[in-house]
Amino acid sequence: MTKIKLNGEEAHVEMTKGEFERVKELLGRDPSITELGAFDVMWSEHCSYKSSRPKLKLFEDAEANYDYVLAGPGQDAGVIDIGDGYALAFRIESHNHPSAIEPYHGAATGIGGIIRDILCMGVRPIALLDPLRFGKLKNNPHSQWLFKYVVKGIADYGNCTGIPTIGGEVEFDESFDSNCLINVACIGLGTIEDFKHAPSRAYNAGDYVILMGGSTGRDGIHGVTFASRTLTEISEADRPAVQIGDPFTKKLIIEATLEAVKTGFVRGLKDLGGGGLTCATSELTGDGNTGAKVDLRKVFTREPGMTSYEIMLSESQERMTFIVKPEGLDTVLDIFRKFEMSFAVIGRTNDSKVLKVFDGDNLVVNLPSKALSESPTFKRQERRPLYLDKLISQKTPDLTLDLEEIIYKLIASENICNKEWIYRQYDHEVGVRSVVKCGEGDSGVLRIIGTDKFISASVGVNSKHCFLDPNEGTRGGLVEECGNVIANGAKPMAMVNCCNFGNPEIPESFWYFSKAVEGMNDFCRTMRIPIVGGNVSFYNEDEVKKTAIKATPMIMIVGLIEGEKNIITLPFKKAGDDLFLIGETKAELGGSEYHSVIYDLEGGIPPKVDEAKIKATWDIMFELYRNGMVKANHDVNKGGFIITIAEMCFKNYLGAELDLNNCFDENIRDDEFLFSESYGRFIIETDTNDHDTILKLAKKYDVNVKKIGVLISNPEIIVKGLRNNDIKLDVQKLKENFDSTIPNLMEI
Amino acid sequence: MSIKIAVIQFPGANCDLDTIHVLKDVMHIDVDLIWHNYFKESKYDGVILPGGFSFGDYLRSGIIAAHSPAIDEAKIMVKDGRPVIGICNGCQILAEAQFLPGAFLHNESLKFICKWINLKVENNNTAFSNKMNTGDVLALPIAHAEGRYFNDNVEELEENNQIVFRYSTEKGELTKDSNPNGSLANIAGICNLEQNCIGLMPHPERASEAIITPKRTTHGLLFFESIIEFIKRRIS
Amino acid sequence: MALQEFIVEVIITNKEKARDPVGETIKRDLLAKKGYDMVSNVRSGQYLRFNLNTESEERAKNIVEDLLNKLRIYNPVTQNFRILKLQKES
Amino acid sequence: MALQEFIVEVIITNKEKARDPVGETIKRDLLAKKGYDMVSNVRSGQYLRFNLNTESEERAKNIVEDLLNKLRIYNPVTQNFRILKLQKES
Ligand SMILES: Nc1ncnc2c1ncn2[C@@H]1O[C@H](COP(=O)(O)OP(=O)(O)O)[C@@H](O)[C@H]1O
Ligand SMILES: [Mg+2]
Repeated sequence: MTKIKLNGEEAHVEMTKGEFERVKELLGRDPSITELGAFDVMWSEHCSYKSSRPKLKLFEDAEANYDYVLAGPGQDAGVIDIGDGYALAFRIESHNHPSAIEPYHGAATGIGGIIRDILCMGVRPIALLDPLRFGKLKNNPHSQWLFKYVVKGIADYGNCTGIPTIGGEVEFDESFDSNCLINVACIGLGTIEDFKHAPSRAYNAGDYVILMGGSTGRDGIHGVTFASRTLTEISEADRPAVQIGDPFTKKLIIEATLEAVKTGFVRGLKDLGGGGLTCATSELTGDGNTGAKVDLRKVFTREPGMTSYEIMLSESQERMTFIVKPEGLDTVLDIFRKFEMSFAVIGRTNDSKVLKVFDGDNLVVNLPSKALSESPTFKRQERRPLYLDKLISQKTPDLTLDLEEIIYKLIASENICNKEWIYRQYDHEVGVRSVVKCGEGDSGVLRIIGTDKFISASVGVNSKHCFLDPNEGTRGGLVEECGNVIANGAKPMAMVNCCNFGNPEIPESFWYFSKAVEGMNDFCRTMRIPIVGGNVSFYNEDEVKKTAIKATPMIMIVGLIEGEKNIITLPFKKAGDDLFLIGETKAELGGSEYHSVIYDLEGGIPPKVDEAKIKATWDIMFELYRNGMVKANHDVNKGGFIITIAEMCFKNYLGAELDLNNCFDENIRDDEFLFSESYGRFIIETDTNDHDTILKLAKKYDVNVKKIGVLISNPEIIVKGLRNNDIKLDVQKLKENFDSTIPNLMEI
Repeated sequence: MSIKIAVIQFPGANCDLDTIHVLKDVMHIDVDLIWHNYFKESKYDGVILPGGFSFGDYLRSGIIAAHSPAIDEAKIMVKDGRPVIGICNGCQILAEAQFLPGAFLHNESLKFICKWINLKVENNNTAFSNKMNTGDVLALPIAHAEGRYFNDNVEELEENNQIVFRYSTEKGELTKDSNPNGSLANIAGICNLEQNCIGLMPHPERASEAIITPKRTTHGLLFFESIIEFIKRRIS
Repeated sequence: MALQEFIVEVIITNKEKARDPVGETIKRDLLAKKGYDMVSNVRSGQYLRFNLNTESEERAKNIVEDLLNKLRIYNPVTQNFRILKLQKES
Repeated sequence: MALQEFIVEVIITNKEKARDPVGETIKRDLLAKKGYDMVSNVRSGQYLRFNLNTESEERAKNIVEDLLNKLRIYNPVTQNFRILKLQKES
């Protein structure tokens, strides 16, 4: 909070003194109270990206460098051209802080927000994904409470709006005890025409500005407070800090918006999120290089006596702004009437390049359209935390425990176990597009009806790895998410990210962000994957422990599969088939599940990423696919490849006999080989007839490919050729351990 | 003879387009999607109330939609013997409108459940099951939060042959484990006395194309084919 | 007669036969978390509050009863309702 | 002291300033369309009834208040609760 003097009175604002001076300089006068509120909100970290913007500049060239990218960073969502006249939009966003105090409504309105972002690209939202972070569940009623109601909030909102939640990810770790991470992603599909109809800009003078959807109330106003008097009679305590979502109204907004866009009369579209009407009107006109005149008395309010300040800054949910051609006004309004949606024509655009907002006869805002988006940026300090050296130097204890016991324990760990408890609550099939459904593959695969094309999407990152090394960990996250879509047969097309970090004013926290962004940028440039959007959430701190969360640069990858026959699934298919491990396994146990579950250890050097090797691995995978040689595929991550194999056995209740002789090099230990989380590996099932061809291709691409065993009909996993005794695991028991963890913790 | 079907779009319906897709693109049936306030029965041989969350399912699933003018129109169709079909939320609407006996309550687990189940055909005489055999077991998904069927008087339903479908095992056994939501007597679908109005909680429109079904089945088509067959028999 | 604003509060609960998983779950949770064994039963239900402008309290109640029945705000197959004593809101 | 059975009834609602889409929808899409214009507002909420064996009414109330808070049966961020006047069940 900063104290400033405005019109002789003392006011409290979030902005700094310097920023306030800048506002006055920009205007050449004192701002009005409504203007001050507008600047305060629009120049906040959340809206203006003032700490992160200098760093995120790295990503700016996606539109220029990739011909299929239609919209890149800076838009409400990234959009790519996937051929046949279709455009795909996607974005990911955080709703961490609201969810930490009210998990149900916080998560629900998070879904509501991300849907609006996609909708304002003019396309139909067709899928949701939800990567989540909580404290550990065991013996932690608070985590259980958050987890239960976050999932219910996502389910109730997503299900009601008829958008399937097709995937997600979750990790449980102490650093998220009081600051959970609720990231939500949405994918939209439409024609390229639809997308072109709805730029989030007001390019033309003389168009109507229409507010449509729910009514405007006092929710979500982060008020500028005056020391001597409150803004209205309504005290802070009476204002709910968290908003209540209304998925029913959202569903109608979706249908009404899409129908309106189809008319061709909509010339601009913008959702109302952070900053409310202030953000929507200033960005529409600012980005479009126009101006507008708006009358707040036209806005339909929920409560009597709302001030212009409150109307401009309200963050009431379920509202959209439309810019409509004059000749189409009646047509568009008729559509809103059909859906019984409230609406108001609140103003018109002009070419003044000034945003004028009236409260009846009073001019309450009079700003150059671009002023609010011209926030100052901060160059933040960054410093590598001193504790890291000590953490990284920790060694894996000597292996004295029984390997079978370890594996039974690992597969039941909260971070590895079955996540069915979550996705059973999500309608993941509505829309009749879901081809590879939750739990059936590494990614969610959707068909594009009317074509032989499929999209695949996966989201996640390993927070433990990122904590120990944000650069390697972020690149590892990219390998894993790309690996997930590749495992289902897709080619990675584009990436969006959601950066969840601590306080950027603390150099150690900012260092994490900085390294993660560099990692993303390096990897994506080398692998030719456009970064088409992102979101930054700072200030994720545990207020009790006074520490930041584990750095979590969430990665979402969208991929494309051409042709139904090229879809690959996870479950093993037939006894007698060969098993290959693709990619190199190194002694990389730093930050592994094995360390944390078995030794309660948080250290070691996390796995490293070698882009050249990853590239070669992907190349060989695609050649194997072209040859039709892969019958099942699952990428290797938490818990190592033995866990991967177990997961592949479950569905068809098969077993595997592994012989690891000659599969790993001399100086690597059994546990290092079995539980290593080296990036860029796959387990594939192939026909024995293809054995020689596969090894030949391995030579050609110079990729480490080892036949490690065969599938057997007996449901057990036998591992020979270790330095220790042979292992024999019961698939039934593995499955029981895998399945029971979350239900046991949540269903008391 | 041309057959025309209506799919009603209630505010908050979300399986409307999926149902249209199957009827139109897969089965090539003449079908209209109609906003609930505009629906007039006279043009149609049958009507489907699709799944979703009409009016957000606020208050109680289906209750607000049961007061829609579309329901008055549908009533005329029920009376003169045309097929009136409710799927999932549509089924809840038909129960709330008292076209069907009983009520649908919150699942026993209190959670929304999305999963594939087995459905046993109990009565293959209805407008929604005549292409099946009694005793057939079909694979269909459910996706609902309020699907627990309840009624004071099951015996009467049984006597009148109003139980059309039940949740079962793959082999057709009516066990507790195969009942996903705690429905009375494993009931998943019921009909009126005349057997032209049927409500079903699972989603046949999600089980009509091999590419999106786990075992490459297309059992969902049997339901829609039954509607057409019923209409043909009625007209001829 | 001049109109006045009345508040009518209604509680809708499931009939015993229809079960009440919400109540059952809360009870199970209470017992599981121990210390609350004195709670022998929990029932849940739905609460609705109507503000009406009418001539009298009696009339307000009648209207609410009427709309509960006519609009099936409660489902007589599975539910009961009860109107709370009018309490002047503070 | 001998234990007695008490019934404590609780109503949990969203805070007045928070939205209540259920109540709004009942009013807009049901009551208003069916001619009940005298109804100016509808709010929805949850009802819970606890049966407890305790020494006194006061104690019963305290236990319920305690468990509502401790077990997070209501969320103080968005909701209020209110305990109804004890009514001897018939
Ligand atoms: N929060 C979630 N929401 C929805 N689905 C989830 C969530 N977490 C995990 N899943 C699903 O569970 C399955 C297994 O997830 P995960 O264990 O993260 O996959 P992987 O084997 O690639 O590591 C996937 O289908 C995933 O989409
Ligand atoms: Mg994977």
